[in-house]
Amino acid sequence: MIGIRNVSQVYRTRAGDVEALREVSLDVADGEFVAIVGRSGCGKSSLLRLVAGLQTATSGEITVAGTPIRGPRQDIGFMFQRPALLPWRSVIDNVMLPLEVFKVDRRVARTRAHELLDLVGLNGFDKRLPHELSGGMQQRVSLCRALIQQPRVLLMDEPFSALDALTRADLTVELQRLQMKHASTVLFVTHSVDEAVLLADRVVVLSPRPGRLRQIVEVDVARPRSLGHDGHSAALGELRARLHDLLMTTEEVTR
Amino acid sequence: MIGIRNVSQVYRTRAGDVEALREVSLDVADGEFVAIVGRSGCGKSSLLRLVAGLQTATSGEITVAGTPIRGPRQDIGFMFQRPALLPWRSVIDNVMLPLEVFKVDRRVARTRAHELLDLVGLNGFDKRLPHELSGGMQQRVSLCRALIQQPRVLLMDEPFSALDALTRADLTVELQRLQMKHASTVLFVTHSVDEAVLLADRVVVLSPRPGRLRQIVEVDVARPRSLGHDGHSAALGELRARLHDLLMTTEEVTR
Amino acid sequence: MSVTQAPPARRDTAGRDTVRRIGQWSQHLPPVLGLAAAVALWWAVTVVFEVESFILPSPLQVAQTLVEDADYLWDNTLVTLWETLLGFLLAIVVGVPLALVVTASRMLERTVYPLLLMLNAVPKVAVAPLLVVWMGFGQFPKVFLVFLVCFFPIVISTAAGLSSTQADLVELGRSLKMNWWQTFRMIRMPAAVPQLFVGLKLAITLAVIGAVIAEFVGATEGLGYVIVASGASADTALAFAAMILLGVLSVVLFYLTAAVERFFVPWADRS
Amino acid sequence: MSVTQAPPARRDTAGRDTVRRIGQWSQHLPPVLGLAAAVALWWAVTVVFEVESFILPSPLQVAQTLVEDADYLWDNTLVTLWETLLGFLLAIVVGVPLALVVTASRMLERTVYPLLLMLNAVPKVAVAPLLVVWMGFGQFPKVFLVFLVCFFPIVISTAAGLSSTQADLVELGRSLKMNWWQTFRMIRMPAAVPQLFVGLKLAITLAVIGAVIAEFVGATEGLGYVIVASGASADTALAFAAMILLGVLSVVLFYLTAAVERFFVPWADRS
Amino acid sequence: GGSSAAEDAADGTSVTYLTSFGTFGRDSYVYVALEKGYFREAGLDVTVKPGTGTVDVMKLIGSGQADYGTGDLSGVITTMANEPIPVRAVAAIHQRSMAGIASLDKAIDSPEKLAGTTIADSSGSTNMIIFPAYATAAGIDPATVTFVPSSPQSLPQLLAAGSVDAIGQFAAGKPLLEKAAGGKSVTMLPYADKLPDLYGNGLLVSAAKLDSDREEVEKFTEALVKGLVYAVEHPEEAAQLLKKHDRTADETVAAAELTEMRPYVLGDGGSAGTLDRARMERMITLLAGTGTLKSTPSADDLGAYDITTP
Ligand SMILES: Nc1ncnc2c1ncn2[C@@H]1O[C@H](COP(=O)(O)OP(=O)(O)OP(=O)(O)O)[C@@H](O)[C@H]1O
Ligand SMILES: Nc1ncnc2c1ncn2[C@@H]1O[C@H](COP(=O)(O)OP(=O)(O)OP(=O)(O)O)[C@@H](O)[C@H]1O
Ligand SMILES: [Mg+2]
Ligand SMILES: [Mg+2]
Repeated sequence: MIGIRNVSQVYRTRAGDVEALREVSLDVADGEFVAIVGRSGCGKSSLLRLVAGLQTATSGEITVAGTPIRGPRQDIGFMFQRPALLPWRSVIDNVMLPLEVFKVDRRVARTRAHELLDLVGLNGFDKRLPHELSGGMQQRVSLCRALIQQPRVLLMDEPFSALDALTRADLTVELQRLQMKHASTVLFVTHSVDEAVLLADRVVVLSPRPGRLRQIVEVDVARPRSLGHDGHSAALGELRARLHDLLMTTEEVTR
Repeated sequence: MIGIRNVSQVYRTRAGDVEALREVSLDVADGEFVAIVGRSGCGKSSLLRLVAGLQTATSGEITVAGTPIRGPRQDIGFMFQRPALLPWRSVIDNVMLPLEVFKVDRRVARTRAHELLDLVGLNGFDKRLPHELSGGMQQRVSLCRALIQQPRVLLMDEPFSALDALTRADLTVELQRLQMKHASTVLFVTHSVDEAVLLADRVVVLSPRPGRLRQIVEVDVARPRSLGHDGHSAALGELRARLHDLLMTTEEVTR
Repeated sequence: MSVTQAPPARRDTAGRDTVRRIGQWSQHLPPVLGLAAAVALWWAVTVVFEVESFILPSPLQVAQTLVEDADYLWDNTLVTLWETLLGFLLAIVVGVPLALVVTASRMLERTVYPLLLMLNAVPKVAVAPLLVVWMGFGQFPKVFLVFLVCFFPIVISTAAGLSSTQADLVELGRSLKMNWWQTFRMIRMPAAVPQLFVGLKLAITLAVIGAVIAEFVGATEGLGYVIVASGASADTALAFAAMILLGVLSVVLFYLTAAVERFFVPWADRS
Repeated sequence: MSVTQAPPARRDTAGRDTVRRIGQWSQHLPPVLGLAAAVALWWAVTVVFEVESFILPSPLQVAQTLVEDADYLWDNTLVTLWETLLGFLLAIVVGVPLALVVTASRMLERTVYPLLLMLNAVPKVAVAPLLVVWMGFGQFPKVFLVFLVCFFPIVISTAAGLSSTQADLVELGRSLKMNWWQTFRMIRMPAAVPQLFVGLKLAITLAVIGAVIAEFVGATEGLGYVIVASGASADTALAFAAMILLGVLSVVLFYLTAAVERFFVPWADRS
Repeated sequence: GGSSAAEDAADGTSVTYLTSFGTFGRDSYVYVALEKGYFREAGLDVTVKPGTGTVDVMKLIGSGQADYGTGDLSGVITTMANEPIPVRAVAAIHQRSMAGIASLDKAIDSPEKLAGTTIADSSGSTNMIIFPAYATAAGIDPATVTFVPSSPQSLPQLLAAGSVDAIGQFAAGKPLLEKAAGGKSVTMLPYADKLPDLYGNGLLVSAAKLDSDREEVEKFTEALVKGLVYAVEHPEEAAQLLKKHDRTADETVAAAELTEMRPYVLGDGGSAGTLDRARMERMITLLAGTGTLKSTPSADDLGAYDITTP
């Protein structure tokens, strides 16, 4: 579904160049859920932005569903690292924005938006403006906006970073359910190893800047998974420890 | 050091009232490190803003160092939930801002800023503008800005939420070291139970909105603590599990 | 601190809240006081320096004229008001789309801006007679001059607003592959509205002036006509009375525009 | 896609980048083409409608005048330029602090704004003769009129900029207990600079007009004087030449202001 | 402005003079007096500034920004009736008013043809003010004519473009009008035909100056009138002298204007400059008769009649 081939990204700024990504290659199958972990500043967001067609790689090529990416596409949904809500729109109108763009019937859109808001625990807040919400609530609105699109490819940049453990656990379950239902392909950036092993089919570990592919860890555990009970299962525990070690050691381990 | 007495906060908006905090009381001793955990939207940020004097409680009283809070004070440092960097200032100038306000000698300020930037792994990025940084890097700059003040009271709102495990572990250690060195009193909002038990003397658990004091958990483990080896110590493990259960169950448990 | 009260809004309104609470009546005190002070100063100047009335008539003389010629002045004020509003609306209708065109591409900006600037640089007083030659003595050349005077601030402000949309929001639009019109309607325009209103507030004050300048030439009514007509016979008090009405008109229209702004963009007051 | 290249800036510059890459020379093509088109249209109008030259001289006649009277026109342009710049600087020096005062408290705003508006509403053409009566025939009344014409846009824009600072940043200032001056210097002012420049760009175009209007009365040099004087000999071509120079002056000053803006606020182009 | 205190042997007393309107040929005599050295001989150092109409000139002199100037005497009377300004007339530049109605191609060559026409004129101009008196004298109903105020600069265009039937003009403006109208012939209907008592422009001086330094006023008046007479006698030379000061001036038009002006300046018996009290009184009565004056000023408040003795 997603093909990333020898992608490098160099940012030129007044204060000098920054090499964000170096020769990254990755193939993601249709309906696969891939988590990306790596140190802060290693180029995870850059990689997602490249796949979304928001910027062009310095070198290398990216294809989605067989066609090279030349710009944004409507079958790719992107949840940004920052909420990016429109300050003049109420919560519900923010969530409905993509469907408005795609010209979906307003009633259908409203029903779906309400369902999603209920899902993330924001019922009752639909008429509020973004600045009246807490940080975590804003992030959840942004999540709803990404989910309402039901895109073939969903790119998520640290979607749960501002959420508490319980909300996070709930949403992890819901996200798995939705992904299985719509069979979307997901690229998911996270700093939480727990989240990665719970959600992903494969976890991609990037090395510190410049981001290179360090290792890909397969998560061969049956779904749906949850932190609750089987969260402490041996298989998951082992994977968690392995990823943890990978992230906590700085030396290079190439696959 | 900090006295919070029967504090309630109600926000009035066009779409109706929101009760964010209800009758919260808490005493924090001088040099104590208190972590606050609770569900998203339960009023953690509101509580910090009240202590910082950025807004006035609907009812109740807050004192810091014996005097009631009437507005912001320079001996209270606040690290916001969002980075809030000045877009026209370079990284180093953003970090030096508080010392510029306090009229500290520029050379001293610069040296301290460089030390802190090294500490958080941002050496080499001092001349860049905020928009040229990744989300986690921006958060670290904001952290440096809060730390450079060396205030008596440090209020931190999810300071590590955008950071990877390794950076987070490093900073946890550094923050402990700095807090012990300067003997500052810290109120620390976090969603990570690990962080809470590693850093705090006491962990305050707030109930879901309206935020009420649900339980205070004492962390009686010798410092410095770290996730590395003793991180899996029995005492910490037990506390973690207890906090986890507290957060994952919704029913009320009053202390 | 025992009653339930609204928290300060997230915006810095600390000093303002205090004022608000004192009560509605006190809202109107400062402008009234300011006005009174200005009039007092004016009076003092005419008395202390014994300024002759052909240079600066005293407030009393002007007030007298305002009362005596009330009907006449009121009729002429309405004429000017009407021209101002028509021209202003025309400027909005033309200026906002033009701003859009200008921000759509750098190329267009480079082509259109210099021409607009040249056009704008021609002193409107010099244009007024030409407009009469081309369009006759009716209302139309007046409305057109108002339009000429105030479309430029609208274009500049709106263009500035449209091209300074927050980067996140523009990117959101791009990621949804919004077409140009959707980006404009859902993101750029709402984001530019506060800036648009800065332009509108400036434009409305210019519009009043434009109407008056237009009435200097080829008019038989309107405040501008009153000013020239009275100037020709050195009726300085009448001229001043007309100018004061002009000022009042300007103030009223400015605050009306500000009120419309508050109605349309309540959110702009916060984030 | 094999060479290292800069990524697009975070701002939406998609369409603009393309243009930039084509090369430096093509930057100047659109305005030149636009100008050529305008001149061609003008020519066509004079030829097709057989417009008599006292109503609209042909571009050729005007070009001839521009060449023949180059020295004379240049000297007068310099006079106007000088008055414009002085008045403009005066307006900045007075307007920016005034904007500060106005935004410092709602009370002050309520007191000062209506007065400013009244002052601004007086048509400047009507003021010009009065200024000569009060201040004589020198350069000062001209500079003062320029000041009067352009301080208001500066105040309004700067005030708008100062009072729309992003909420986070204002709060940062409050949490550091910055005093009023620090908040202004470190937060409000830098944040308002882009808006200030919107005001300055508008003001500079008005300033040129103000200088010309001032030169209509009691002047013996300057482009405004040339325009009036050419009326005495029905030399419409000369009047048009002066107006074209006026336009060029306006365009040049506008783009200079824009260049200063880019120099001072490179960051405004991004976030 | 200058003052008699600033006495300087080498340069003379500095004074400021305002033309009636701009630097037209009809105002060029001041440059003649300047260039021919008449002012220097009188011990005066004169700075010339272009004026912007009678009322502005009066205000500038009244406020002390200028010492001398020229303005239309009908305008002076009307203005003084509304608003006393400390200004006095000391000489008449035009012995008969040059005001009149201009039309293209003999369209209006007699007063009868005025009925039902639309006339553009600069607002508050003499032509518009005196029209009722003229109409009465010519035996037509003033109410049948519509006046549209316009700016002075646009009048030729309005006429040439056919926007109006006629425009208010001074007789001296005919050459300029013909040039502006692309060579079409222009017909003037001068008010002086029916209203022989009306003066045209007069030399104005501040009342204070007249009181404090009468001698200087006499010298200035004499020098200016000398220049005036020389200018209408030698129009081409005068036009060249004007050109020296205003390079935009059109010498042909300026010379033609002076030629047109000649009979109005010299009057019947070579009495250039003289201002007669009795005529002034008749003028006041005439204007008061139109019913447009707020009060009736006395001739003594308007001028000094012994500066220019015939
Ligand atoms: N300015 C405001 N206006 C109206 N309501 C507000 C405002 N700020 C916060 N709230 C409301 O108050 C409640 C608590 O918000 P707060 O930001 O304190 O939560 P929080 O515990 O920090 O949450 P999070 O973990 O998501 O950051 C929320 O329900 C929010 O909607
Ligand atoms: N617009 C830009 N201009 C210049 N440099 C940039 C830009 N965007 C990102 N960078 C640089 O590229 C590197 C990677 O940034 P990126 O945002 O992809 O990191 P990340 O992996 O998402 O980090 P985080 O976990 O902190 O969000 C960083 O060093 C950053 O400084
Ligand atoms: Mg990132
Ligand atoms: Mg919060």
